[in-house]
Amino acid sequence: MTGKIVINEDFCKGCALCVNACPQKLLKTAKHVSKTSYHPAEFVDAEGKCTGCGLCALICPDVAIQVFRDRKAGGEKK
Amino acid sequence: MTGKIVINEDFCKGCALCVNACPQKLLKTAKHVSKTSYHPAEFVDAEGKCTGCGLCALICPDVAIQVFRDRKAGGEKK
Amino acid sequence: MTEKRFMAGNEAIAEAAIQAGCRFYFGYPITPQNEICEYMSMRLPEVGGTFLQAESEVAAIYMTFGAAGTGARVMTSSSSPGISLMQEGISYIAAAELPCVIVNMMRGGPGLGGIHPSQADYFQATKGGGHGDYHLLVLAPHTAQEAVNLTMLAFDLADKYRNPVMVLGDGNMGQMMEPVEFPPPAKTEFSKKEWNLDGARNRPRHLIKTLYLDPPVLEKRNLAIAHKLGEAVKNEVRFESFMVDDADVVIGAYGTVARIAKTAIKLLRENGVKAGLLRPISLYPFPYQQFAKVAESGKKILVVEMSLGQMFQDVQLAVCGKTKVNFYSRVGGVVPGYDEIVREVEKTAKESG
Amino acid sequence: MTEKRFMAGNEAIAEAAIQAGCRFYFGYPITPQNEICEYMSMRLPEVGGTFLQAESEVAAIYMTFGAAGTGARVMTSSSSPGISLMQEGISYIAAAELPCVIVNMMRGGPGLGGIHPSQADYFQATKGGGHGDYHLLVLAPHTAQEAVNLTMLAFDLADKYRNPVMVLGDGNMGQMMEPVEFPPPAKTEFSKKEWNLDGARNRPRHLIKTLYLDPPVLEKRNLAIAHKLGEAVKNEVRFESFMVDDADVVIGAYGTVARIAKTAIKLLRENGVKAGLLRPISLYPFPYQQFAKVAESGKKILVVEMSLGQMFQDVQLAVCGKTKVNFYSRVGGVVPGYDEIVREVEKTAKESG
Amino acid sequence: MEKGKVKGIYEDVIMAGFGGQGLMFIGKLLAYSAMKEGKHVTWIPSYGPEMRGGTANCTVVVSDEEIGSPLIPRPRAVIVMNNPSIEAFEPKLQSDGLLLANSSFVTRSATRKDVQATFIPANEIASRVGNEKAANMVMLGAYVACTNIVSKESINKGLEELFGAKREFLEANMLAFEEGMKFVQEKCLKTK
Amino acid sequence: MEKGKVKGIYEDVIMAGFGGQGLMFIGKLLAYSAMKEGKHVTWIPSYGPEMRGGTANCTVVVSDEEIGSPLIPRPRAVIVMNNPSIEAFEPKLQSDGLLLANSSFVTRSATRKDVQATFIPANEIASRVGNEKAANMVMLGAYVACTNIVSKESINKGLEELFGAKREFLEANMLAFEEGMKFVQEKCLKTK
Amino acid sequence: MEVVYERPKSLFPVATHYCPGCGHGIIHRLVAEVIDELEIREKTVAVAPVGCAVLLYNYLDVDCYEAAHGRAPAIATGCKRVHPDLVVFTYQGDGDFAAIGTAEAIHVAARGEKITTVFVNNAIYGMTAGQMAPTTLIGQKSTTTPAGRKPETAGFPIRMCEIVATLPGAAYVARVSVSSPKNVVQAKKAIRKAFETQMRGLGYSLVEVLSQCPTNWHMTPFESVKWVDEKMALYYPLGEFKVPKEE
Amino acid sequence: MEVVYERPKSLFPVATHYCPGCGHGIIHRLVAEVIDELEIREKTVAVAPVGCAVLLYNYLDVDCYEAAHGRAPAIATGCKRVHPDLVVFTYQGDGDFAAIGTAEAIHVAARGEKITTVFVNNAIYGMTAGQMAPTTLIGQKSTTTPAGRKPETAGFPIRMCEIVATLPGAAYVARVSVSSPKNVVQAKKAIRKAFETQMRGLGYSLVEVLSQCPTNWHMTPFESVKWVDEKMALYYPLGEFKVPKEE
Ligand SMILES: Cc1ncc(C[n+]2csc(CCOP(=O)(O)OP(=O)(O)O)c2C)c(N)n1
Ligand SMILES: Cc1ncc(C[n+]2csc(CCOP(=O)(O)OP(=O)(O)O)c2C)c(N)n1
Ligand code: SF4
Ligand code: SF4
Ligand code: SF4
Ligand code: SF4
Ligand code: SF4
Ligand code: SF4
Ligand SMILES: [Mg+2]
Ligand SMILES: [Mg+2]
Repeated sequence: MTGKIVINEDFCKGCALCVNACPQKLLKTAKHVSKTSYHPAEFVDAEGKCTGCGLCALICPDVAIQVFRDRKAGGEKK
Repeated sequence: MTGKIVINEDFCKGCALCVNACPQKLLKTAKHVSKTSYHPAEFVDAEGKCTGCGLCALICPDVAIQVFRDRKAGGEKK
Repeated sequence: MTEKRFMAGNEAIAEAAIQAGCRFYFGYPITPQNEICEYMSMRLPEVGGTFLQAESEVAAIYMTFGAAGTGARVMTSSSSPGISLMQEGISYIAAAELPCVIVNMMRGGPGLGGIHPSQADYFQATKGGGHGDYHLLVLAPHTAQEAVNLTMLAFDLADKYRNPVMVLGDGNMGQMMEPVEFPPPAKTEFSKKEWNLDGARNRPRHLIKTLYLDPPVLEKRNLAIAHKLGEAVKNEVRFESFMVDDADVVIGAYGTVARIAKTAIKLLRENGVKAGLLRPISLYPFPYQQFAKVAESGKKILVVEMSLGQMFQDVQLAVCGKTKVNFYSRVGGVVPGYDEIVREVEKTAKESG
Repeated sequence: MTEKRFMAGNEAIAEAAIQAGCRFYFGYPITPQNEICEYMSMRLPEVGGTFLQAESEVAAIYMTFGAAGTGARVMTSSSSPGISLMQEGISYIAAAELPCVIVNMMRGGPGLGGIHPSQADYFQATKGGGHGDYHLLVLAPHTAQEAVNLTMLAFDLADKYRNPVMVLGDGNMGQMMEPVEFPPPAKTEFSKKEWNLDGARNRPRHLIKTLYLDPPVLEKRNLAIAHKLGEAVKNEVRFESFMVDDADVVIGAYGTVARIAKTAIKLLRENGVKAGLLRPISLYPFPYQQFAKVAESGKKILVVEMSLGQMFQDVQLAVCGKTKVNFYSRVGGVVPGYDEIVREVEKTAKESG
Repeated sequence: MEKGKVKGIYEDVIMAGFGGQGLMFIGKLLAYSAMKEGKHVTWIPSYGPEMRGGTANCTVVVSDEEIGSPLIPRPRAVIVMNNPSIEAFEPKLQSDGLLLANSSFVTRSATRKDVQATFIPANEIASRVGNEKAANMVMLGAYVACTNIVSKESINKGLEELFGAKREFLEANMLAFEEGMKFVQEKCLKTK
Repeated sequence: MEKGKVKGIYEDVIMAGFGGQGLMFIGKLLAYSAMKEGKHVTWIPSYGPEMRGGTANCTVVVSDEEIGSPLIPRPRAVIVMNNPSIEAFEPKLQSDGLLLANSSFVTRSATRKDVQATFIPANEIASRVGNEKAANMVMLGAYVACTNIVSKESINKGLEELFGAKREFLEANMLAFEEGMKFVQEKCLKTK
Repeated sequence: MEVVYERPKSLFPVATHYCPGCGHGIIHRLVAEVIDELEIREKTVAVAPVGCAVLLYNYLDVDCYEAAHGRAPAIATGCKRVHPDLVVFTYQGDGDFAAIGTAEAIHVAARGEKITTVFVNNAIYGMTAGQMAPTTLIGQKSTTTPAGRKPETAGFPIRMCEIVATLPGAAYVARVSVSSPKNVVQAKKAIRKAFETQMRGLGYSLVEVLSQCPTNWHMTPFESVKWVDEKMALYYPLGEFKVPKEE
Repeated sequence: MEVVYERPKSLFPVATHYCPGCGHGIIHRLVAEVIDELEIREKTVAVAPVGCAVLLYNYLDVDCYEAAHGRAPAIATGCKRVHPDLVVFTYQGDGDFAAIGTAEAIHVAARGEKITTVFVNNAIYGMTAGQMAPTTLIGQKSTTTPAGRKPETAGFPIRMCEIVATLPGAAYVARVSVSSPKNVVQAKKAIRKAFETQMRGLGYSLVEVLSQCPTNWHMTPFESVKWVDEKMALYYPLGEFKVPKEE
């Protein structure tokens, strides 16, 4: 496992742009409705495929995604 | 003599642009003052050098110049 | 009579314009009157007319100027900030004596303000927000049906007086849906005027201008316009007198507030308070005499307005100290409820005259 | 006292602004106030200030908005059509509560009108030609020296009330040369305000806005501004009472007309007619009480104005039927002569009260 | 207006909920249908800039007389389809007023004792008859059943005229409407 | 203002002519010089858009009291330097008023009998003393000689201050001014 | 002898209010000649600007509007939309077209409005007596750039043809001058093409004319035409920027 | 693990009012990141538009003006002239910048005003719910072009970068989009360059951002980003139109 993300449900509006952006297909739209009454994005990475590439965060219009990466595995913080 | 011009002193403001434009140097600024209190342009063509080329009329901002030309000598009315 | 249609005020005004023969509309979107634009963009092509979304309200009012100069029936519409941008153009149109109709669906101001109903552009509309001595004729409907009728009237008055006419509503008026009927379609061909521009074919050329560098000449022009407006002041005062005759307290209100006042009056009368309503329909010319009459008869007056006291001044001018005039207002997009009006009328009724 | 300088009204206003610490000017040329622009373009660089010729009056008023938002002393100027174009911006500046000075050297209107003196923008200036409930403070000088003093005062009032202040003159006032003196230079550093924008260094960020989508919140803002203006109404009424005490007829006039009236009064008194002048210096707030007092004392009033009856309405509001108010006007750039005023006062004096 | 103070036919109602719940539509439908019955009607929305997720509402007045105020500070009835709406409008109801809440979204019960509250699982009911999106029609059915302000037939016709041809869609909506009527006819007393 | 009606020092004058004849300048110079003597002054131009060939005028008032009207419907004196100006302003002169006309341009004589008319060949005089362009100063000299409203010295100083250094230019102008004074001192009666 | 040049019929036989040598007079004449040649006097509508040419209608014998400063294109649009068969043109100065009226100028072109603009660029505000125009050259003195226009404070002169030519709605865009008989001939050709472009319904047409303002440039007329050639035409190159494809 | 991406400091930790998928949110974030990276939060002044982004100041923790519709460049000019050391930028929609504010947009560039504009082109009037913008594509439906935009009546879409790039006062002009992570990276680079251009005193800088408005385009967010790439970017080519010379 080299990366992971945390989605802030208070900000997420369920636009699913991250879902389409993740090269690893680790994101999907949740069944449940958030407090703000959207179906938020959900990070499901059972196999630890997340690279911490940050593409999901790059496209997220609501700055709802925090990205983590293993120091050794990834490059510099850019 | 192939051409001549008539200057309308009521319109002429003595700007002298025609004076500079005439290739035959047939125009000059008059000594006298017109009704509208300008020194108008004066057409002096003792030797009949005017070709009726119309350059003076072309540049005249006050449409003060009428141009005549001998039919045989000049081209078509353009 | 035609069938009743269920329409929002904005749509009703737009359709009324078309029924009145308006075939040209120039405007720029702004809440809460976008539906006028949108309706026109849909409807005008159907009747062979032209809808054009201008690049700004400034452009819109001058496109209106241009079309009006041909003698065509033309309208523009906006809401408060957009109407402010039109002030120069409105002054020009009035000066050039061109007929056109301008709709202002007022929203809360000043500045960007808000998008909810307001009546705080009354001074601008009636006294002249632009420069110089001119006046718009100003009509203020209080129901969708009246919006239809007054919009159609506006075109006729504009032609009659060669003066821009403003239909003054507010966000409420624009958004509210009600049944409306359209009177049988007016004629859509308008006789050529003696002044309109359409190419100087077989006639001396026409000229539409407002510059008169010689003060005495400009003075004459000013006085001619004033004279014409004087005629309108004589002929075009419109108002509704609602239960005024036996009233002890007469509410002065127009537009949205007036119809809320009507509910208040019903409630007040059930409570035994004799209230009535004097509702200016034309804000310019203003029904000064009617208010004066109310004042002379010793009734008390309560002006209720969605502004900090604009029509109030005209009522004071009319009343001229002959009776007490109270004032109640809500502003910034807050619409006074009939319960508030009931309370204020009761207060006024109790005050020693 | 400093030495007398011989200056045109326009130049005097420009220099007064600089003396008052104004270092930023944004404007667009228009007759008859071009000399303000031109003077500023020459003088401001000398004092380390900025002159910028805007692409339009609309841009000029918003550049003024921008500079005012920093807390700097800033001015713009124009004449009637240009001021109409500024109406949206003026409403915004008032709504944002930004201090600035706006000069209107009125010319004949409506439309392009003429370039000669007029007072037909009185309603626009005092009632609010823009949208929403706001008011400018309006000062109307009648000599070049007073133009200096009131321009300097305008900057102080703008800061005190965080409200735009208009100096309202006319073509005459701008073109006429007279001796003027400048009071000792005011301070040119102004303490940082709690609201100005200059980068959020070591403080929470500041925000200048006018949008309040929630009506109750906008209502509160409206009332706060109204309250502030109420203070100005209490404190800032300015007027000159000229030979009023023993007068039988009191002329109501401001600006250019008022000084002509002074000559008329001298002549009238030589003819045995006791005339006086009540001259509003602040047009907003208007000296209602002073006119009311004149009316109560039984004197007749004659309003003389270069408009078709604008300040006249305010005088009527003040007088409230307590005395007869006559009206005389010349418009379109025609300035009433003192001989005309003499004649009108004599007429008024003879009328049975 | 206050109950009892007005003679003749008169009803007013505020309908409130999330943007997408179709409250604007049932308000218009109610007003339109009543208009077709020859009544005076007004429909007025709350309006705002295009911002998602907010709570929207509209007010409908139906009367046999000319309508004064289209805005109702103290309504006779409210239809609420989410929690913010019940918070906002329950307190405004007149005494003895009608509170119709969609219990599929409204998770609390009424706090006032002086109103006639009915909780209707409108989404469940609508799902049951085939289209969850028709929950609004369930609520309208309930309202019409309680007030009788307009006939079922008028609503039916109104639906057709406003919607045009989509037959199956209309049916689902009418079904939902009828289920709403039934629900209250079983549960609550008619107010008129 | 009407002669005789005002106590103390008071004069007003309208100066009119073609755009380039320097009338605006002598008006300013007069007012400026009087100001330097401690008097109240106003100078007001007719103004218009930049159009050539028109007739321009200005009005100067000098007084020892605060000045009311800077505009004078019936002036005590007029200086006219072309035909349109005499047409325009002769009729406005007060009875007994001063009409100073530049006869180099004004080709008709006075029509009114109740005014004090003096015709001055200002351009010829100015040419004679070296600068035809100083014809305006000749007229000013004539006016000052007739009214005594300001001293020659003040005009001299005023010229210097308004013009700056150009010595020879100043001299020509002062010379013209003096010639103008002389001309009237010989020809006309002083009015004061 | 035969008359080979005389006053065009569409020009009233009156003297203008322009200063001696002013370019406006030449440009008026060219417009009138084109109107005469195209025989459209009875279907032409002119929109006069606010600027020295505000009195255009005193000279041109066609139906005329007097616009507000900068708004001629909007007025022309209103007129043309009512009467698509008319030939509508605006006549505008640089303050009018390139300062206060920038938005209207750009958008009339963006819309491809079938009107023509004769844009008289004299690098100065003539009517208000010599303030900086948006087209005033760097270093040029004006009453509001008394030390010469400095780009740091007053910005750079604006080239309208180059801007308008980027817009698909513009069909014909050209810059000419009236500084010499040769240039006058070119100018007339361009104005004629512009009108023809409109009459063929191809879109918006613009002719920018570099024009002398001897008065506010403080030059003799002859100096001023030289200045047009030697200074203005350097920054504002003459030529056609966009021409309609021939059918 | 280490945080490699988190909310920029200059962005208040609050949810926005934008619709799901709206490009404004991304662009706000990029501006905030650039402000953080350049460490200019305490000397930045933002001028918010009238449009969906009117509430920009609810999200960006810097000194802010709320402008009138279209007038942000004038306000920014007024501010920058008082405080040349500040970093002043306007954030404007297509209605704001390319319709009502055209004159201010052109002239702020012509003056070479040292400010930056982030111009959000979503080909629609978002805030007023979907009317035609000056940048609406031919054929695109909007509430005021219900049958799709027709150039004969509604004119052609306007390309602001191309226009502004013709002006000497403009130092940096680029068009980017936020339709994909890759484009977002480009967009941020451009915004950063634009701010740097201003800070280096080189002149006016403009970044046009093609941005999705799923709501008024009546698309899902994913459809909308595809539409940006497939339709908008054809008419509005991405790229740098003008870059300052390197010292
Ligand atoms: C709204 C408005 N602002 C300003 C003016 C004043 N004004 C009249 S003409 C003009 C500019 C003239 O310059 P230009 O357009 O270049 O025409 P030119 O006189 O040079 O031919 C200005 C600023 C006005 N009449 N209206
Ligand atoms: C003077 C004025 N005219 C019109 C409006 C109404 N209005 C608000 S935002 C807007 C356009 C918004 O479109 P855009 O600038 O493209 O921004 P977006 O919402 O698409 O981001 C309009 C027309 C206004 N507030 N003020
Ligand atoms: S960081 Fe990259 S791999 Fe991980 S969830 Fe986001 S897009 Fe997918
Ligand atoms: S992109 Fe952001 S807002 Fe959209 S679904 Fe993903 S986390 Fe939520
Ligand atoms: S027609 Fe030609 S030759 Fe004759 S005067 Fe004119 S310019 Fe000279
Ligand atoms: S060009 Fe015309 S106006 Fe000028 S001097 Fe010659 S004839 Fe006279
Ligand atoms: S000021 Fe300039 S543009 Fe105007 S008429 Fe005179 S020369 Fe021509
Ligand atoms: S309407 Fe469009 S631009 Fe506005 S917030 Fe929604 S998606 Fe964004
Ligand atoms: Mg010019
Ligand atoms: Mg947009």
